[in-house]
Amino acid sequence: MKKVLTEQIADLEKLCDDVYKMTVRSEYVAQNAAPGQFVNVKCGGIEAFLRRPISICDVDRANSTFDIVFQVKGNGTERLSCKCTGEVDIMAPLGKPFEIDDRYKSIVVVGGGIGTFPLLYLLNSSKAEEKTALLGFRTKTSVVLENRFRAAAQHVEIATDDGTYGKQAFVTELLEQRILGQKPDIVYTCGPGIMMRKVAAIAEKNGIPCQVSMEQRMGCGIGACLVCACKTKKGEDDWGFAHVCKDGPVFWSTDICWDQCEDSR
Amino acid sequence: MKKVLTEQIADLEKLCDDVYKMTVRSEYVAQNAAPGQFVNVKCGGIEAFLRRPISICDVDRANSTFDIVFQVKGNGTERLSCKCTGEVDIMAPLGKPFEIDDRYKSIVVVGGGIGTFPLLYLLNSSKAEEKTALLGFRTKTSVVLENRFRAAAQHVEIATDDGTYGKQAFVTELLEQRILGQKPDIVYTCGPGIMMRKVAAIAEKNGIPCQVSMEQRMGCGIGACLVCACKTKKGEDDWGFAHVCKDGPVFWSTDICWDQCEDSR
Amino acid sequence: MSNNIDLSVNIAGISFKNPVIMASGTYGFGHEYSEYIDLNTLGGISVKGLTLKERKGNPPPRIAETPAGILNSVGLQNPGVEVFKKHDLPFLKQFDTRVIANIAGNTIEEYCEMAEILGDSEIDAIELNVSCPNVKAGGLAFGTDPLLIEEITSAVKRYCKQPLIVKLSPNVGDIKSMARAAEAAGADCVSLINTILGMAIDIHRKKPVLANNFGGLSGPAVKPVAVRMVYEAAHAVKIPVIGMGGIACGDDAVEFLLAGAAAVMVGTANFINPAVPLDIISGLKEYMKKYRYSNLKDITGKLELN
Amino acid sequence: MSNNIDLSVNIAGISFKNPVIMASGTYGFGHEYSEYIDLNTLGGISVKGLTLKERKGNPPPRIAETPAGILNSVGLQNPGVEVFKKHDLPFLKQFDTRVIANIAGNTIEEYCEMAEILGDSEIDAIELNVSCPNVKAGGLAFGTDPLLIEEITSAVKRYCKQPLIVKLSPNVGDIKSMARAAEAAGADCVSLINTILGMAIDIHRKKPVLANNFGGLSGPAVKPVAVRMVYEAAHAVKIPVIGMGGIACGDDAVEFLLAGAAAVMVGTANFINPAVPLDIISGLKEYMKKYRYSNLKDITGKLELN
Ligand SMILES: Cc1cc2nc3c(=O)[nH]c(=O)nc-3n(C[C@H](O)[C@H](O)[C@H](O)COP(=O)(O)OP(=O)(O)OC[C@H]3O[C@@H](n4cnc5c(N)ncnc54)[C@H](O)[C@@H]3O)c2cc1C
Ligand SMILES: Cc1cc2nc3c(=O)[nH]c(=O)nc-3n(C[C@H](O)[C@H](O)[C@H](O)COP(=O)(O)OP(=O)(O)OC[C@H]3O[C@@H](n4cnc5c(N)ncnc54)[C@H](O)[C@@H]3O)c2cc1C
Ligand SMILES: Cc1cc2nc3c(=O)[nH]c(=O)nc-3n(C[C@H](O)[C@H](O)[C@H](O)COP(=O)(O)O)c2cc1C
Ligand SMILES: Cc1cc2nc3c(=O)[nH]c(=O)nc-3n(C[C@H](O)[C@H](O)[C@H](O)COP(=O)(O)O)c2cc1C
Ligand code: FES
Ligand code: FES
Repeated sequence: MKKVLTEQIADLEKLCDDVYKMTVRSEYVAQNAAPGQFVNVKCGGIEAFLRRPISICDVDRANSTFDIVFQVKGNGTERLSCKCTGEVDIMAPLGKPFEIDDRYKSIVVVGGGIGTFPLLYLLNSSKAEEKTALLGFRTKTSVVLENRFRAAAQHVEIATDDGTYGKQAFVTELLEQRILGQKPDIVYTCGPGIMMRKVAAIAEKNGIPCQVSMEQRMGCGIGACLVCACKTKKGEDDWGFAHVCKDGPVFWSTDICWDQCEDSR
Repeated sequence: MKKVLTEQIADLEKLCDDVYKMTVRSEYVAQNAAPGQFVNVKCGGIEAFLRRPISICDVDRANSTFDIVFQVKGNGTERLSCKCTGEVDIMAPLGKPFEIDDRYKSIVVVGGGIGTFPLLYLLNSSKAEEKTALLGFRTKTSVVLENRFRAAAQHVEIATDDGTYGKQAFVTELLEQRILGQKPDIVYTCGPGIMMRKVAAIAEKNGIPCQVSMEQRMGCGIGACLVCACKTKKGEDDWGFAHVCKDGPVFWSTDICWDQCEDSR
Repeated sequence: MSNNIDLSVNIAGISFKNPVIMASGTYGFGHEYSEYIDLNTLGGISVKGLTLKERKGNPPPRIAETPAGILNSVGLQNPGVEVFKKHDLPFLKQFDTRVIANIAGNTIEEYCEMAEILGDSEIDAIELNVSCPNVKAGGLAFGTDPLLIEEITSAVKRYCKQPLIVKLSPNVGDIKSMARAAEAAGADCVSLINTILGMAIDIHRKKPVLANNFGGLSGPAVKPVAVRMVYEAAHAVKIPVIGMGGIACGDDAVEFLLAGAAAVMVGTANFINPAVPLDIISGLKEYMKKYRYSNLKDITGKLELN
Repeated sequence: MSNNIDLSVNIAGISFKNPVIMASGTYGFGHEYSEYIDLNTLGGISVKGLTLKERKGNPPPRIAETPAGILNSVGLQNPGVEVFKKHDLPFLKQFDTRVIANIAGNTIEEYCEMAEILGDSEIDAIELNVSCPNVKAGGLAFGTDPLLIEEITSAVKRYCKQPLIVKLSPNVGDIKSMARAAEAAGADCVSLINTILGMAIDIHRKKPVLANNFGGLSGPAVKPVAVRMVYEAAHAVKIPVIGMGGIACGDDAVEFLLAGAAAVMVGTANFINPAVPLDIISGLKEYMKKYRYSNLKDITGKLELN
């Protein structure tokens, strides 16, 4: 029987401005999680009433801990950013992970903003021969955990919107350039909807399979309440609403009907 | 202009079981409070939505601190009992204090349970020649701060419901005995409604003026919302609803219409 | 003595092992929560609202958080009553718990057809969700007019092989007349409250948070309104009442029972804590132990007014 | 440019310096809060509900805390309209803020008489509280029947020298028809929502917490319901709408303005923070600055549906 977990906070680190990394001690999650899955965190009280979904950023099996990296947006993440000790009440690991397979010898991950971090776990778990990370950030100060990405992938390229660090470019442009050089076996992406849509289009145009990690407002986080709908293709001309928490958050890009999935969170 | 105060918690001490003493640093309250007044504390979040009224138990002018003693009842006091450091958001001092006057050379305070503690401040502030404290508690373990009462009054008598400490008696019996010996100039009382009603009756029968400290559920705490009604006499045969937060919490016992004030909180 | 606590309750001829039933739309068809809690411990499960044909539901976002509550606008996404009967009901019937089919339609005929389809199934009761727009009456919800409630209830009752629960909408001026209409037309039970119509606005996008613009409010925020309506309904009719709206602990459940509910339903609270039904059951037991009650009859409707 | 933020608003011919008005019954007659905040900073104050003669109000407890809200049952304790006029109005008129007289009666005649008494006073507007029981109609609240709203509004309007605001009750099935009835009968403005009828039970005493058994729900809990009703009312009538229900910060106020409110009222939030009106005003300004709005017209009713 699955359980709601009450786990110890091992560490809380402010990475920049409004982005925090929390390390949580959890044998269960460390043993059972897979890249792309998320935890549903109770941030506290009736003020942040619902749990908040946050992707797993990395797992340290040896030490039985996992990391989440989150950005302070509203009440919930605000409260979470104040918990430097004590316990967190989580449901985890949840959702469908990225597909990792020996077939994929060369992989590219494309991350944007806060969406870059779950890709670290993927890079660390993949046994691909060639791993490339293309990461887009707003500005220099928001580029964090770069070293961990460099340790996890052979090639790391960083773009910032304002050119204060790395290339001044959209991360999608990095992807286009990369593909010109060499076609990876798969592209994984996580970030703003508009970015992922573009990534998916580039991958599809080049015949590269692509997995995307979708976001949607959630209720239960496990597939029972049906609120976290994501429009997906169903057969030839039909469509339906899949659910990000259970059928996702990771989907094949070709399954997504992008018209309603872009940025409606 | 009065202000909502954000003050530092200097200390939190568990006195027994479910009773806590909090010391708060506040120049403003230390300078401006009088015995019988209360603070209206924000206990936190939307869970304990309204402020909670807690009487001032004592003031240390020299150190600019004041004490409150509270019992954990529900959500609000529960949260308060976890705040051992940091700040509290209070409105204080509020309400009408006890009348302290040179006329009253000999005073008796009658306290019951959690209601005993505000009487400490009164004893410490009164310049009466003879001060007596009659204190009723449930059982031995709930008898706390006895030393401070002994330092504040010449005579301290304690009764417990189960006789495990002091006399096995109701505190009202202590009062009756005391009055047999010597009639004080005034009786002040704070505690359960049923006890105060009895105290008032005894005092009135003996022609002794008596002040009572009433409780009622509050909204604003300052007299604007009119929710904290207390039925009081108004002229000969008329009555009206006074308000505990502004017209009280201290009333002359003869002003109270006890039929509706007993224990309707 | 204090061990002899009997939580069972009989409603319209169906016995529930305890009065804690999962509210429709919050528990799917039980699959997901069965991984977190033993469904055999539950009094019952009211399944996700069913329609005659599959419904895709509303576009996302379908949920907005509000103070101590949520707004939802799922829009009855479901595979249709036939698929439910074939694929989901058998799963649920593995468990020793009551299964209530919550049904919704746009026309009275649709409701009747669903009741008929479910007639030979193993469901224990039908719950009529009358908060749906009545397409024939120009989109007015069935549940906001006593005459429509009477019409739909008596029509469905004729097709109904199982006990019929009518689930009332709180978006009305006078809940008593709605409960009475259901009773008069032959309902075996009424359940309430469904969600209260609300709206949350994203002030930066200057648009409602929900793609559907409006949604239904549930969770602790609605509890005082729900308790009041359950009290009113329970005192307006003789048939049993199932109460819900914001229940998140045993004490909350006791409030509804005292107000007159024979059983309670629990929805939103499951999202935050999948173990909440067990907490509610044990909270209920503790309360009964404390006051030496042995039976729910000692609680239901025992509220005394001041 | 961003300094040119104009928060003033004209409603029914009265100009308010800003759209933040204190809600009736939560601010007394201004005395108490004047010790905490400069009343000159407020858009206006709607005073404690007045009746023709003094009313003692309901016995205590008159308040119960609920999740993110409160229930109250003050029962219109007030000194009567004449005493208000003589003793309390002069105090309020020292300040540069609008004073709205909230009036309540048991009969239409009472309402009319009060309007007449206030006619030669310095109040800026009359707010008709129609949530009171209509003794002639057997205790049914005036505010739950459009015909009664029309009748009372047009009757009072005849006696009214000041602009007439009709304050609508949320305890209805269709708020639009209530707003339309008020407009049709000559109301200059509608305000909403008043409190939602609720109940909280003390499970240990087995009695309602409130001595009056039932009370009105207010505070953040009701906000989504209030926003929805304000949207509906604002889109049903052409007269201005004043929105309220759970407003506790500038962003909350913006929600109501976007939904169609010309101004807002703030009640329960004052109890927790007497400075909340100032916070709301500055929050509003910040929002306008961020989006370079100079006037409330840039916000009011600018919600686009999805
Ligand atoms: C599968 C998944 C993985 C995620 N991983 C991360 C991550 O690793 N790091 C991170 O910083 N953020 C992540 N997010 C987004 C994160 O959940 C939201 O930023 C967060 O819920 C905002 O909560 P809040 O209380 O701070 O904001 P508020 O705006 O106050 O939240 C109000 C409500 O809206 C919901 N909500 C608001 N924004 C989002 C959003 N973008 N997605 C889903 N729900 C939202 C909240 O959960 C809450 O119910 C993820 C979202 C999903 C769905
Ligand atoms: C003038 C005054 C002085 C007080 N002084 C003290 C004191 O010195 N020490 C102490 O322990 N307690 C004191 N009380 C009682 C204290 O206010 C309540 O015990 C406390 O509010 C309970 O809050 P809760 O959240 O723990 O309980 P809950 O039951 O969860 O509270 C729910 C609501 O009811 C109100 N409420 C519950 N019980 C009371 C009560 N007895 N009086 C007023 N409101 C109540 C709460 O304020 C809250 O709004 C005083 C009350 C008043 C009116
Ligand atoms: C996400 C969600 C979906 C719901 N779907 C249905 C439904 O399909 N049929 C129905 O009758 N009620 C539905 N409801 C209403 C609940 O069954 C219940 O009446 C309401 O949520 C109040 O209870 P709660 O506060 O415990 O959640 C739904 C509620 C939620 C939150
Ligand atoms: C204690 C209290 C007393 C109230 N008295 C009145 C009243 O006399 N007349 C009236 O029209 N509304 C009265 N109201 C309703 C408020 O004016 C307002 O409509 C309601 O509280 C919703 O706003 P809020 O959530 O900001 O409090 C009262 C509300 C409270 C909390
Ligand atoms: S959040 Fe409930 S189904 Fe996804
Ligand atoms: S609490 Fe508002 S008047 Fe006393």
